[in-house]
Amino acid sequence: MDINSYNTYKKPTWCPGCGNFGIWIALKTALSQLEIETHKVTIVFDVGCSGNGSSFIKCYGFHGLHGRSLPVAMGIKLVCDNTKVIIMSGDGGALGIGVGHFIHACRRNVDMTMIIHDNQVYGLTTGQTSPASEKGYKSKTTPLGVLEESVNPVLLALSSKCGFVSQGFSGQMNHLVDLMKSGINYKGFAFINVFQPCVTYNHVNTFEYFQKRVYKLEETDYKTDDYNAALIKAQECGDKIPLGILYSVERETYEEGSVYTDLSKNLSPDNINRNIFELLSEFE
Amino acid sequence: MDINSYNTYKKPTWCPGCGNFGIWIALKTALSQLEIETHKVTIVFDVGCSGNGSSFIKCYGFHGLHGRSLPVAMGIKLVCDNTKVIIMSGDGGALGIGVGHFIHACRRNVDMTMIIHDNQVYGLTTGQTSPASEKGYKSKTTPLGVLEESVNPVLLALSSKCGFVSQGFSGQMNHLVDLMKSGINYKGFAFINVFQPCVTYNHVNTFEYFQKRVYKLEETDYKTDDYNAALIKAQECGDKIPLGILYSVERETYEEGSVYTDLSKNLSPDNINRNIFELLSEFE
Amino acid sequence: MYDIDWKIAGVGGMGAMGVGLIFSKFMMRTGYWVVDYNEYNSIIKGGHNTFQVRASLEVNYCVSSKVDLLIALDEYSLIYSNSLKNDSSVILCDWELIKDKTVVDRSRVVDVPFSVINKSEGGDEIMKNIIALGASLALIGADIDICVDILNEQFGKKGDLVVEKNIKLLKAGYNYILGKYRNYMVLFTRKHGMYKTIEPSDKRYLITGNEAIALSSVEEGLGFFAAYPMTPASSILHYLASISSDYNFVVKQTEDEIAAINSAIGASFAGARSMTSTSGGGFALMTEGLGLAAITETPIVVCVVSRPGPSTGMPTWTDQGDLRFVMHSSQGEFLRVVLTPSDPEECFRLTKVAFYLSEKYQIPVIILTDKYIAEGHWSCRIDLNITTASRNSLISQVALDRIETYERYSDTPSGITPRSLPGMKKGEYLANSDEHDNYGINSEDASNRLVQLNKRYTKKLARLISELPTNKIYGNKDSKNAVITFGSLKNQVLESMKTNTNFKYMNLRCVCPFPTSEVNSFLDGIDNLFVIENNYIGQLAGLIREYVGRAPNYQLLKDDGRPIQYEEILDFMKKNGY
Amino acid sequence: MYDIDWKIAGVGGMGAMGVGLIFSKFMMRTGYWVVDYNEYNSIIKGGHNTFQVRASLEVNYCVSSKVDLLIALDEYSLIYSNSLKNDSSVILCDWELIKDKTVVDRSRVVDVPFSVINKSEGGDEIMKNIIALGASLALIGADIDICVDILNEQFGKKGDLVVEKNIKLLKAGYNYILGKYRNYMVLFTRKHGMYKTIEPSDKRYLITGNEAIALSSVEEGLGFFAAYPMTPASSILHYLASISSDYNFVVKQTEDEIAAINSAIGASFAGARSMTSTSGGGFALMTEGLGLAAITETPIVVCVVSRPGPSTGMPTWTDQGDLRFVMHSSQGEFLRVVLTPSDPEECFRLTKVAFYLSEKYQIPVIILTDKYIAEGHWSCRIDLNITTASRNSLISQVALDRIETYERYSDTPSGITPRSLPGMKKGEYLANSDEHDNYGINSEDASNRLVQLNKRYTKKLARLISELPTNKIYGNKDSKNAVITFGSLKNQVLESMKTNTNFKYMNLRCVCPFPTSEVNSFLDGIDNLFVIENNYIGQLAGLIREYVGRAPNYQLLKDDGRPIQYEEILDFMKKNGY
Ligand SMILES: Cc1ncc(C[n+]2csc(CCOP(=O)(O)OP(=O)(O)O)c2C)c(N)n1
Ligand SMILES: Cc1ncc(C[n+]2csc(CCOP(=O)(O)OP(=O)(O)O)c2C)c(N)n1
Ligand code: SF4
Ligand code: SF4
Ligand SMILES: [Mg+2]
Ligand SMILES: [Mg+2]
Repeated sequence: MDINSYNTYKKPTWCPGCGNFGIWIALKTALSQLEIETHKVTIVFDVGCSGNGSSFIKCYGFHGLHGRSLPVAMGIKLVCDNTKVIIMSGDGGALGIGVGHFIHACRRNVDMTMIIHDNQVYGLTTGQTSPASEKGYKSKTTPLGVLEESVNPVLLALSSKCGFVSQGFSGQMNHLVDLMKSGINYKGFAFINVFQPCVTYNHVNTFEYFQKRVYKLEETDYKTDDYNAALIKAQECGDKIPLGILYSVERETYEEGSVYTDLSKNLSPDNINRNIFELLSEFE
Repeated sequence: MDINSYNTYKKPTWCPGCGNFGIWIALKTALSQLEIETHKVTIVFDVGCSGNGSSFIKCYGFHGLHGRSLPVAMGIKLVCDNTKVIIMSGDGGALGIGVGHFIHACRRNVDMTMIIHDNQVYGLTTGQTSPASEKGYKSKTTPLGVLEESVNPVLLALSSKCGFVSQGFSGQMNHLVDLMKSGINYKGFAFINVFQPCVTYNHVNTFEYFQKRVYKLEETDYKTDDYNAALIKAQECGDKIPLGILYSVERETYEEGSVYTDLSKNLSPDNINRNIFELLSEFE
Repeated sequence: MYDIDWKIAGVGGMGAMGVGLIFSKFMMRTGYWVVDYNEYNSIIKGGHNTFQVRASLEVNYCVSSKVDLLIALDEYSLIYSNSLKNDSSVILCDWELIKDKTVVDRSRVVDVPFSVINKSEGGDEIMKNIIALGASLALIGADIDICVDILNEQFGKKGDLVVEKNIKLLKAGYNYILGKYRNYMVLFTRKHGMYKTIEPSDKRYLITGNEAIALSSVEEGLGFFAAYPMTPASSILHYLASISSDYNFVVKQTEDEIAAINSAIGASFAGARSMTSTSGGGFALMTEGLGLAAITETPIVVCVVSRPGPSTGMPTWTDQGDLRFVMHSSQGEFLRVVLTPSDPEECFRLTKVAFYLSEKYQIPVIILTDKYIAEGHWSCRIDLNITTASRNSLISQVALDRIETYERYSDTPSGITPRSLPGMKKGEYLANSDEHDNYGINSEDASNRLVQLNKRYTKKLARLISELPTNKIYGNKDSKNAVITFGSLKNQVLESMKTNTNFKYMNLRCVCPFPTSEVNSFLDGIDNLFVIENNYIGQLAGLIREYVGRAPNYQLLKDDGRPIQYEEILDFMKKNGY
Repeated sequence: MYDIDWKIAGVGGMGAMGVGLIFSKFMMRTGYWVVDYNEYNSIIKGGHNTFQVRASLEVNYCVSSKVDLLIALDEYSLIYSNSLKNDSSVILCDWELIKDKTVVDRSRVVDVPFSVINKSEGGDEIMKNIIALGASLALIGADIDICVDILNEQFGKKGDLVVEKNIKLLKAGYNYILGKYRNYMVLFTRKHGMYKTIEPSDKRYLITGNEAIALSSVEEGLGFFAAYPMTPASSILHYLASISSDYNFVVKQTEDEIAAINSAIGASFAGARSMTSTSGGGFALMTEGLGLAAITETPIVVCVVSRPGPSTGMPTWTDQGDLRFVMHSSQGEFLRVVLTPSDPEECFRLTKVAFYLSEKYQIPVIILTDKYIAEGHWSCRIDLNITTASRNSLISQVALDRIETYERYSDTPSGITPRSLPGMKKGEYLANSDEHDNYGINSEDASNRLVQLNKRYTKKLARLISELPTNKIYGNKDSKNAVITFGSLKNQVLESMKTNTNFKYMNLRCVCPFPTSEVNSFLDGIDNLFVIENNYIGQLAGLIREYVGRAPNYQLLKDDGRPIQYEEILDFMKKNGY
């Protein structure tokens, strides 16, 4: 499939050099390599610079409320088997206002793929501190430096029992494409944290910053099925930053667990007007 | 101090045998042993059976919204040095609707003590599944068993960088009193997860259930300052359940980090009407 | 015409509610019209519960403030003895348990030694209520066979032993009266009228407003339901969860109300008929989602079951204080419908209307009820298969194949643009919370904005208005006195109209869009407008002033958590000379 | 009287906004009344920005739809050439960059080769805007010394090099005109009027509505501020964060708006004056907290800066669509105040009122503004030290020591009960979201409920009403035509009244509780009511119908994200014959 078939009439409006371009191209590439046609994928976007991407990708798109992309995605997936569901969110939306949904999505394990555009800053609202900003990070809202420890997204996902936890970098396109493909193919809730430098507002976590620090787990003898090892590996986020799959195991999905209801039977025009006669007998 | 000095005119309305009685007595005992007078402690309650306790403890009490006890507590503590702040919440309030605030409170490290009444069920709303309910737990809302993995509160706290993570049981009063005292004395955000059997709705996680499984970390050679060991210990929640302090280290509190503002200077009647003349010069 | 007002009261956990419902059912099965009302506290055990039933041969609408028979399971319950209706009314209690024997007139008391009987019959502590039920049935002269049937059904799942024990206790209570108080029974029935079993002329069901909404949604093809528990809305969630696997739809208890409405919107976007339910506090968290549904033009049905606020307020009580809140919540301006059914039967009907309108116009529809009708039972007829229509406003694959490019938000004469569903070829589009163009793509252009506003609001409204449920006029249509209410108050007004017919009456079952022209012509030429509401500031009166330009001459308001009683309405009218 | 309408436009990132503000400041410093208005998109770079300034010797209120001088930083910006005011108006641009030379009349163009100059002077790509500024100053005949001062202040923090570079470019632009276009300058000033520096008669400041609210809150003793970023409210947060350490109060960017309002309520409970700010979407998440503040009687000030909805809507644009939303949000019924300042000066004053009323009556007070006044600058006088009062409705330790038991929620004649703060001996109480008794302890009792409702609502309201800000009447007080608006629309109406004085005019700065008697007497005996609103359905008109029983004869509504312009008001009045 031509990756341009995923384009809309609208050209991206991100700042020149923004890390979102890399994610955008990687996602289109992954979809095209997986031969998922535009009508076979639903992408739920958060509000943010990441979410502005909703206007640049042709698919069934849903650009919802800030922090609420996961619940929308779950609603879609639980009734519609017929589509791949991908969530694209900023770090603010996913780990700040929406972190509750993230915790519950991890333990719920609905078959969807979540990609965080982790620029460690609030981009669209012009550069405030985000929960992923490093301790001490200075911004308009924390002029003397943020006092909180930063959220560690991969550690949080692991402790919430996510079965597929991984990390990518928008500066490493091919690797990111592979990661997305693995995530999309994973049966269950797959989480990909993508470092996405914000060239306009984040002058700490730049392309160079990551280029210097990242390394690929695939190039080490790291095993991806050892939970405790993953918990330890996930803590590496200083001088060395691991890219790749930190943890991947098979877990029963939510849908598999609820086989007693065929989740996708309710979309046809015919099933209106169920017969509830039997139900009424209880109330006689 | 007499523990009855913490009583109000209202007698507890919990079901006979409820685990909340134990927590109630333990807290009053801990406060009295620490000689914290009724006007020197502010307790913020969630809504739930746990929160109904707000009517039974004399202190500065705040019985707020379901799931929002932590933000209220933070607001109080950041402006008022003059009071100990304790949060009492159900597992539903703390780990369900309010889990986002919990994550952020852990990494924020304001000097407060949070006690979860963990009955693994929604008590006050008559027995629905909670995020802490074990996978497969059957209730009115999950008649065929809940499909999600349960939240592991201590693991979650650890991964969110909480500096004091511990676990108690309302059936072990003395131990719980000690834990509460340690938590209240800890400088920073102290978290105590308390197993609190709900005798009316939770017929799985009963007093006997816990009595059979719990053991005390103090009675083993467990060290409380090893983060990775704590991550592993926190996963013990099956046949053996550790009680006591899983992790305790010194961390700079939020208040210590923000010494540049004296957080409690704004409560006096005198400081109204600051002079903003200098600020205006920027706008000339 | 025979009727009876029956009440049972006791400490929470004594089972007043349980046997109350059995009594309701018994009366309905034996041919009576039944309505019941319960009160309980926001704690699990302890506190005080009451369950009151009115049963009669003519249609009835609500319970009375007076009772013929009071069952006091404990001493505290004797406070209700001041509500005995007349000198044939009696109190049934265990006189031994009453410490202060001066609080009631001993001659009113039918003493049934619950504890002694219970012990001698080997009952459990919590089974005294069944003895009381049996005794009360004997007292009114009823036959208990049908009640035995009900016990069989009710406790069948718990095993034969439980069933037998209950039946034994029921009979023990019954026989105790026949043995010891036959004269009392004779007296009671002579004064009160003779109970007899009637063959009902039609099929009736005893259901609550919440059950009616749930049942109706299932019939309407509900595909996805998500909610977070909240009194007094929770029983919708419980009921739907209990049948979802048999009827093949998704029920999800979400982590909060935000997730509930957002996931329901997601499921609706994917094509499922979706609903959520909550009370005011949960609705507060849903307000942002409401606007999301509106701007993306995704259908959604939201049930709001009111309880007294502000804030946590009085969780287990009733009021009508959320009217303006549900009408105006969420930033910006958009079309929504607010339906206000008055009883379970109307809950059933209007839920269908909600799904129909919501899907056809691709808008949020709110069903606003209150604790009073949500948890009280009414015996009522349920018309099956009055389903409004099949799916609406969807585009077919065939149609998509035929067009060049699909424009999900293109302007149409009706304002409604058929929507595609994920998986349909050539149907891709963006559902966008930002203002958008025909494709759903962000647009900040002024003229596009006006086109979209006009499409979403003005055009749809023009067509919608003719499909809204209309409001019946009751009473003396020529009267110069007009009473208006909304929602559940209809019950008490209609009950009061059995006595007072000095007015004409309209109950609004749709308050938004406001039925301006209907109300206008209803009020045309009247002398006096009476507005009655179960809230503190009179929100409906404000709406009438706003839309019809008419201020009430008389207002009856009450917001102490209890429904306004029909006797209060009679007094109110009388006090004002009508 | 000299005045000028100046506009700069360019792609986002070209710095149109930056130099626009410098121009505004320059004009104010040189003695003019200034107001500016900007437009930008909800993306970070790219998109299109405009910044328009109106400066004049007499007081002015808003920008015009016409300009005297348009600076087009790029070709797209030439679309604004259709808004040139008259034949003395000019376009300043780099003619080389314009591909399609036919779009504008060449004779209107003052060609300044930004790129060439920039290169030759060693400027950075983003500094063309400064050249344009210099050129425009030359064109209007201004002296640039004061502008050099401003650059010094503005860029001082960035180091001497940056300052010097900017000054050099400013001068280059300036000198280019003096060299090449002196005749044009002469022409422009001859036709347009001669610019001259004036010694202002009073001290003026150039501030936005958001800045005014922030400054005022600091003066009022703000102790705690929590917010979550949201356009167009964010600059309140930014500004307060930048000064919090110097002025010793807490500013917290919370994880969401729910935490923002709840933590502010907590801080207020502990005794700090507390505020939060947001836009409609964030306010949706705060609605539940509003009721919490109300039932616990904890003071709180909430700023809502409106932008067009529904949902995410148009984040960087303006409207007045949230009026009913902020008035009715949160379950149940409670007293709240909604203030609607019209400009930065009034933002400053009413923020003081907000803190005063909120603390005195222990109620939530909302300040409702919109993007238009929140982010636009007005030159205005700021009266310092008009502070309303010291702390209010607190109980002292001395008083506590004197009483037996403290009853936080006891009924008082005023409805206001003094509150204690954590740490005070004998002041313990429970702030309870459940309905409660005098001590704050849960109560479901009917009569207690009515006492508390009466205390919290009716009694407080009776006293509050006399302390609400009153509304001035402008224009011809004997006119039979009355115009009513609220909030920011005052600017355009007053501007239009410079031309049309055929009516009398009232702008509401407090919409809730609605000033019924004031509006009533204002409308008494009029023939025509005109209601003008920046929204789609006319919410203020609805309020007037509801509270005063008067429907508008004419309505002007607009909700495309742009403020209604004063010329539109003139047209509207004229069209209707006034
Ligand atoms: C309820 C609500 N609060 C606030 C906002 C304003 N807002 C829009 S995007 C955003 C955060 C953006 O940060 P992030 O999620 O990291 O995305 P990025 O722009 O960095 O990609 C905020 C706070 C909103 N849209 N809705
Ligand atoms: C916004 C909101 N949603 C729902 C509720 C209803 N509610 C009250 S308590 C509660 C949960 C109780 O469970 P938990 O927090 O575990 O406390 P417990 O009763 O078990 O102590 C819920 C859902 C509410 N008060 N507010
Ligand atoms: S602000 Fe940052 S994240 Fe947003 S588009 Fe620009 S570079 Fe990218
Ligand atoms: S329902 Fe459970 S948690 Fe609540 S009071 Fe009863 S036993 Fe305790
Ligand atoms: Mg970000
Ligand atoms: Mg619980």
